[in-house]
Amino acid sequence: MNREWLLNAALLAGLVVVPGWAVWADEPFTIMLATRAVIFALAAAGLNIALGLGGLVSLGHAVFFGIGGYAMGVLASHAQNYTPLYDGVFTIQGTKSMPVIWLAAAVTSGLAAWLIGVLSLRTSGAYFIMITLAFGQMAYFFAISWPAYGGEDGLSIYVRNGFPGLNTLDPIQFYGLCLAWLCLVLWGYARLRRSPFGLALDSARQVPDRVRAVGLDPRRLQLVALVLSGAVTGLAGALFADLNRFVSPSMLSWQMSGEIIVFVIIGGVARLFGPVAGAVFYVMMEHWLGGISDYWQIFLGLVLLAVVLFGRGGLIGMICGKGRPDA
Amino acid sequence: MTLLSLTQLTASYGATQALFGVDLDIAAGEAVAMMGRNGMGKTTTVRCICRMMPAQGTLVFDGQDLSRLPSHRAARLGIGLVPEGRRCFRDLSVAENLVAAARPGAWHAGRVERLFPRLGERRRQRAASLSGGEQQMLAIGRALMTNPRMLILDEATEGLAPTVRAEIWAAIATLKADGMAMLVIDKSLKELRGACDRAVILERGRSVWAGPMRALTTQVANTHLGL
Amino acid sequence: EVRVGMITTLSGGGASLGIDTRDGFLLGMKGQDDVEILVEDDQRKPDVAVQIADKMIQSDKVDVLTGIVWSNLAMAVVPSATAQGKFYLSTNAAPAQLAGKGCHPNYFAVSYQNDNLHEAAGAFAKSEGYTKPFIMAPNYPAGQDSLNGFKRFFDGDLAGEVYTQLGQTDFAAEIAQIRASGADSVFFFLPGGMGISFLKQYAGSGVGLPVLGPAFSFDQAILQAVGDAALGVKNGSNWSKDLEVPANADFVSAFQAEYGRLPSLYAAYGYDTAHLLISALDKADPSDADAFRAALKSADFDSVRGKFSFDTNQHPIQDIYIREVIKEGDIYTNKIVATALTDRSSAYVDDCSMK
Amino acid sequence: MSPILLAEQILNGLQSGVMLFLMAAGLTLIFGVMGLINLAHGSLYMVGAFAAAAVAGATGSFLLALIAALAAAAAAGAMVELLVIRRLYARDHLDQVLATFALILIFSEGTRWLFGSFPLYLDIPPWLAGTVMLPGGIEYAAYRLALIGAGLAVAAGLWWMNARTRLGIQIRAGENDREMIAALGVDISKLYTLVFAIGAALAGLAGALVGPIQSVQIGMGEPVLILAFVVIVIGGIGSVRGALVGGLLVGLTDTLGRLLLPELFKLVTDASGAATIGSAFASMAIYILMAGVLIWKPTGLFGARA
Amino acid sequence: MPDSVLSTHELHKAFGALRASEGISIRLLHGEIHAIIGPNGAGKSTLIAQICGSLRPDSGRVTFLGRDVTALPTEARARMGLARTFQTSALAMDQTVMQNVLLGALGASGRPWRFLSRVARDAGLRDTAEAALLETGLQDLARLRTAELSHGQRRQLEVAVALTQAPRAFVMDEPMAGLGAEGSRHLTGFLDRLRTRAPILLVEHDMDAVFALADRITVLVYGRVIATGSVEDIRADPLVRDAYLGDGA
Ligand SMILES: Nc1ncnc2c1ncn2[C@@H]1O[C@H](COP(=O)(O)OP(=O)(O)OP(=O)(O)O)[C@@H](O)[C@H]1O
Ligand SMILES: Nc1ncnc2c1ncn2[C@@H]1O[C@H](COP(=O)(O)OP(=O)(O)OP(=O)(O)O)[C@@H](O)[C@H]1O
Ligand SMILES: [Mg+2]
Ligand SMILES: [Mg+2]
Repeated sequence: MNREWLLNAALLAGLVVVPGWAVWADEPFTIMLATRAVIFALAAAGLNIALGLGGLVSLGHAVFFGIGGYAMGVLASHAQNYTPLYDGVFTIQGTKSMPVIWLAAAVTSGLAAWLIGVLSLRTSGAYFIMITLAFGQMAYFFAISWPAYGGEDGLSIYVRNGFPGLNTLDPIQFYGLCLAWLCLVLWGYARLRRSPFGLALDSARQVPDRVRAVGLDPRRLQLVALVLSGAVTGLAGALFADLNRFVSPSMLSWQMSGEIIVFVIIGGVARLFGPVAGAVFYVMMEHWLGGISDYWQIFLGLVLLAVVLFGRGGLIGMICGKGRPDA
Repeated sequence: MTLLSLTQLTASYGATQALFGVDLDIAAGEAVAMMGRNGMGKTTTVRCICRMMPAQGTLVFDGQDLSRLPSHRAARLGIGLVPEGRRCFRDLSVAENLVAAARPGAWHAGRVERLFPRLGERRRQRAASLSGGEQQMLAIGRALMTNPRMLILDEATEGLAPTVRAEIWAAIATLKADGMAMLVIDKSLKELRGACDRAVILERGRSVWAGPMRALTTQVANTHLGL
Repeated sequence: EVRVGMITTLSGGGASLGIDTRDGFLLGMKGQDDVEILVEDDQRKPDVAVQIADKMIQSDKVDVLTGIVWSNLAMAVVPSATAQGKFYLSTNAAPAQLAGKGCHPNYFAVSYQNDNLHEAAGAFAKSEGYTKPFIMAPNYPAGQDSLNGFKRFFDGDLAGEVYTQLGQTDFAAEIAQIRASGADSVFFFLPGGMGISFLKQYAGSGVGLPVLGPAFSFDQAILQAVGDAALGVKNGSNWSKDLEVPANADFVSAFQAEYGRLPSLYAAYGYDTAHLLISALDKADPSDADAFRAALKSADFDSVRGKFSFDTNQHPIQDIYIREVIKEGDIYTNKIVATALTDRSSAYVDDCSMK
Repeated sequence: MSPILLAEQILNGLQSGVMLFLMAAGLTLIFGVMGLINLAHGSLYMVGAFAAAAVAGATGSFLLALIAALAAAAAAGAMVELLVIRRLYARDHLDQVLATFALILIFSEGTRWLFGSFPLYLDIPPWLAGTVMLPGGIEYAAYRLALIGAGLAVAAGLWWMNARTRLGIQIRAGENDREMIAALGVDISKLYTLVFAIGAALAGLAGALVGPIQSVQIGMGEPVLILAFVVIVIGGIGSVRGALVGGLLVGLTDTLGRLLLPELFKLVTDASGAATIGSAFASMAIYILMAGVLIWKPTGLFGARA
Repeated sequence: MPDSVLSTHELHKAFGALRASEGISIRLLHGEIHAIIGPNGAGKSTLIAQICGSLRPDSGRVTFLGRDVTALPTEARARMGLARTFQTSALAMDQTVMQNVLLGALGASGRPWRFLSRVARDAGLRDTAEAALLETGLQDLARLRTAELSHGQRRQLEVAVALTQAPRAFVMDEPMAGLGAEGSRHLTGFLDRLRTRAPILLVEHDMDAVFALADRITVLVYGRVIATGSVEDIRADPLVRDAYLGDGA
């Protein structure tokens, strides 16, 4: 328990120190990689709410990631082209303001999560995995063939969106925003886990019959968890789109969903810093192994395999031992 | 001849030690009762015998060292288990539950159904939808299908109607008369007295008393079992 | 010293295209010791491509980027790279958006404009006197562009127009539609494995109408996997290994000597891109952007395609041929049978603000 | 639209359904029996196709190629079970998902390393080439008819094994309570290796059978994997009958959707637009079907449990 | 009619050809322990499932606190004050004993939608939970993981969770099963006191406990009620002796 706390602190310190060093050494790419890792960690932390606390193995979280991305892309492209987003009874303009975009991303992806949840939570186990995958695929194929926002070619936003008082084009400032979000969400996760809702949700995962018998509706608990989870992942999607200044249907693909799950699992399911450890590790591996040979993915596969075989409960479990860390 | 012999058996669940030294001997054809309050390590002992968890100490069945064998090899030596909580194969029918365990010998599905006619009536039903008592019968029948030399019954009458319970005690008596060795865990001292030759009492993971059934006086029962 | 960053697909299912691009380019750059070339794998993921581009621009300080195979990756990288003042030379992908409204002074397509090969097929279908072609492509922007490209030069009736799913592997349903449609010919654009699957299934279906397609599905690397099913099929291409141009003969033999296989389209584009780059570097340094741009624009190099020049939108003006798949000994390959379009530029040149 | 076209498309739908079943059969076996979400199933499918292509290329015999595919995939499957999966039974399902995800990377890039990046050649054997004339004037590819036959044979064999043999019953028992079946004297590890090998062999067979009419290339397994998952989930996990029905449903929906949806949209918009919108919906059709089935029956058509 | 807390009217439920409930009408009165006994497979758990809402009857009604609850879901009935224990323990094995009881208290409080406060710091919930543990004698095990409990201890925990729910009626499916002699005796005494708080519908095979506790007994055989009455009536009933009790009792 103590060891995990230390590890978490070390990870967090790393996320502050390394980019700081990169600024000093003028290594903008390192900051970029760190930003990528932090955003993935945020997306995975979102998933961890559903997966770790709620036991909901969603293989469709790319939907929320992508919706967040498109919320940014659509709003910013309309602002960029000076065309209104909606011009009917009232008018909605595009925007290049990050806070507004974040709100839009979280709300739309939360709504999507609600809709998908209402339909999917009738199922459980492997069926839930697959029905979320199905919704993911629907969104993906829709985005590919829907021409309005570029279809499979995606949507380029040439300049990063703005945040009052900051120069978001400066890599370290944008990184700071992303890190702040990650910290906020992790704090929320830590609180959530020990909250009344967290307890009820954890019980809904383990013994839904019992939860019903004490007067709570496990499905509603899980639905709320999924909505929170989707909103956080959607927010990560908006940040990711801003990082690349580009959004495309590949953000909605099942491979993306798979990667988000992988981050959580290699880090450690239901561990507070599991998503962080997983995303940082994955991004580092991708970066380092990428140079080894054309067949570098073999090594990536072997590394992942080693983590599963030798570490119970992911990297954090490997270092800190087994067990659900609460109580 | 000793069939099963445990000496100074110890075992743990992760960091928590559950057994601190259990001694137990069962001779061929003998029925031994294992008693003790809740949580004293009866089931844990059974799990060790069946190699469902690792244990230290000597663990010998029919002259063979069990402690290195995987679970299925131990079972094949002739240990039949009726586990605590029944653990029938939920998605299999009654008949399939029996077939899954079958090994050649005197016991076959027909004979089990004669022992428990109710199982015959429910032959095609999914085990998950059987009543508790029916599941218990199935668990006993399933263990018999392996044609064991020693039967372990862990709370085999739990949740049974008095009539059925009587049937099961009768069945246990029949099996014993046939020469089957048995380790019986049950909360009914009265029935155990009738069915078993000897008794062992566990307390906090240790065997604290062992002896012939008739030596189990009210006083012993009082101290160790809280009767 | 000049730095060139190549972003291309080197792992996963699309790797063969990227590998050929890289090999062709590196062959062309051979002996250029003052040019440092960085090659990275984009995994065919747009976000990875963007990040590699950012890295090459910010950390490695490259002057020129090149190598992207796929349109969607190009759309992710090119606008921001050129906006940051870097030059991008396209070895393959050249989507409509970047040829028209989105054209940029620092962006040069060396290969073609995406629609070109489809336009050639349309023109050829018309000149062959087909009256009812059945046309088919996957349902995504490049697919929609391809059918539009075909229709641009084929203005007659169509027997059918079908969009398949991207990544579809079974075409029995489309083949049955072709059979029932009363078509007299078939045009398809099905990139990668889709094309292989279609051709094999089409050959086994007994439909037997003449087939037209863009060169991608009949490229050197793919043909061997299609086998007899491809024999006789006509395809539109701006390059062929039998093109009688001295530079081309040199290229084909040098490539074979270096890598032990026949070059593909992508290798040819890579090779041409290298020579364009060398020709421009001979005249100017990329740090002098205007001079370098002018040098690139003059296209003063020996293209393996023969005549080659840039239109105002900096996409090629070139001849586009029709090739037929033949068997040379054990090897399936193409030979040129007709010239479909002469001095073809691109449909979007007027939308481009550069004049 | 002529009745012949419709009839032919229904036949095509059935055929593609049977083909999907072939891919899904091994997956549902492993998934249902061992509770293992084997993402690497698509890789085993690819292994089968590559083995077949290599052997067919070397010997020219399609039958040898099929045998090689079965053997290679079964061996790969058994090896995977022994080296990796076996250590993960006691773990969370998610660990297994991650492990099989890692295996995809290893298999895909390993195959690329062995065979190169270019697609391989595998053709229909001469004795199954060409078309046959069916009653009603439908001209149909002989090889596709053979595929239907092969798929149905596999279905029958699997059903028999699962429901009628002791092996099948013990496997299903192990699925409910692994520890208990071992305590009853069944060597469940050996059984699982066997099941995994059988499942893998089925995947390999599917790959080899499909190879001649599709592209034998790296990554060929992944789209198929998703479809196969859709199929077994619609049918109900672990149910061979479900996989067959699910396969047919998906095959028909997909084929007829591709034909009919664009026609439908032609009623409201121009031909070109209808083709795009129609096909956009067609590509979502099977997922809509799947979501619909699961909302209606949360454990699939023939599934008993989650 | 004396006002009953919980009653069923002509419940019917069939599983295919098997009729598990055939016109069952029973009543649970204030302050009483009403035992349901019957052979295995008689339909006792099925009846409980219908009362608690996890199984829908084919026909018939369930009334709780004067209200027809037949159409209400389980959780709504629980919120009205119907507390149950399960025949096979339904406990969150990964949680501590304390957390399991806290869940009961949380359910009863009806305020699960609190996301940022610490559940363990909620004094109200804690008090309820600790009281329940104390009453069932589990107070020393509060910090153990539930998976580490023995079978018997888990049975006690089942009861403890039900206690937290501020119940208006208890429905218990074989709470004695798995308890040792000592444990059974303890629980018998406890249930005896509990009846003053809320009436108990008790399904049990432990006849010693049933005869010691029950005010009334209903005997179920093959889905039908064959007898209802006081302990003496039932003991003496030849039909019951034949179908259930045998000669031992
Ligand atoms: N999975 C487990 N993990 C940790 N501790 C356990 C586990 N199972 C049992 N224990 C502990 O081991 C001790 C012995 O348990 P065991 O189940 O053997 O008792 P028992 O004598 O069979 O009791 P009962 O009569 O209640 O079934 C108990 O104190 C229990 O808390
Ligand atoms: N879902 C179901 N499908 C089919 N039959 C069922 C189902 N649930 C229960 N049954 C059958 O209904 C009968 C009544 O079962 P129930 O569990 O109510 O018995 P019970 O009286 O509680 O028995 P016990 O005392 O053994 O627990 C049994 O024969 C059982 O097999
Ligand atoms: Mg026990
Ligand atoms: Mg019951």
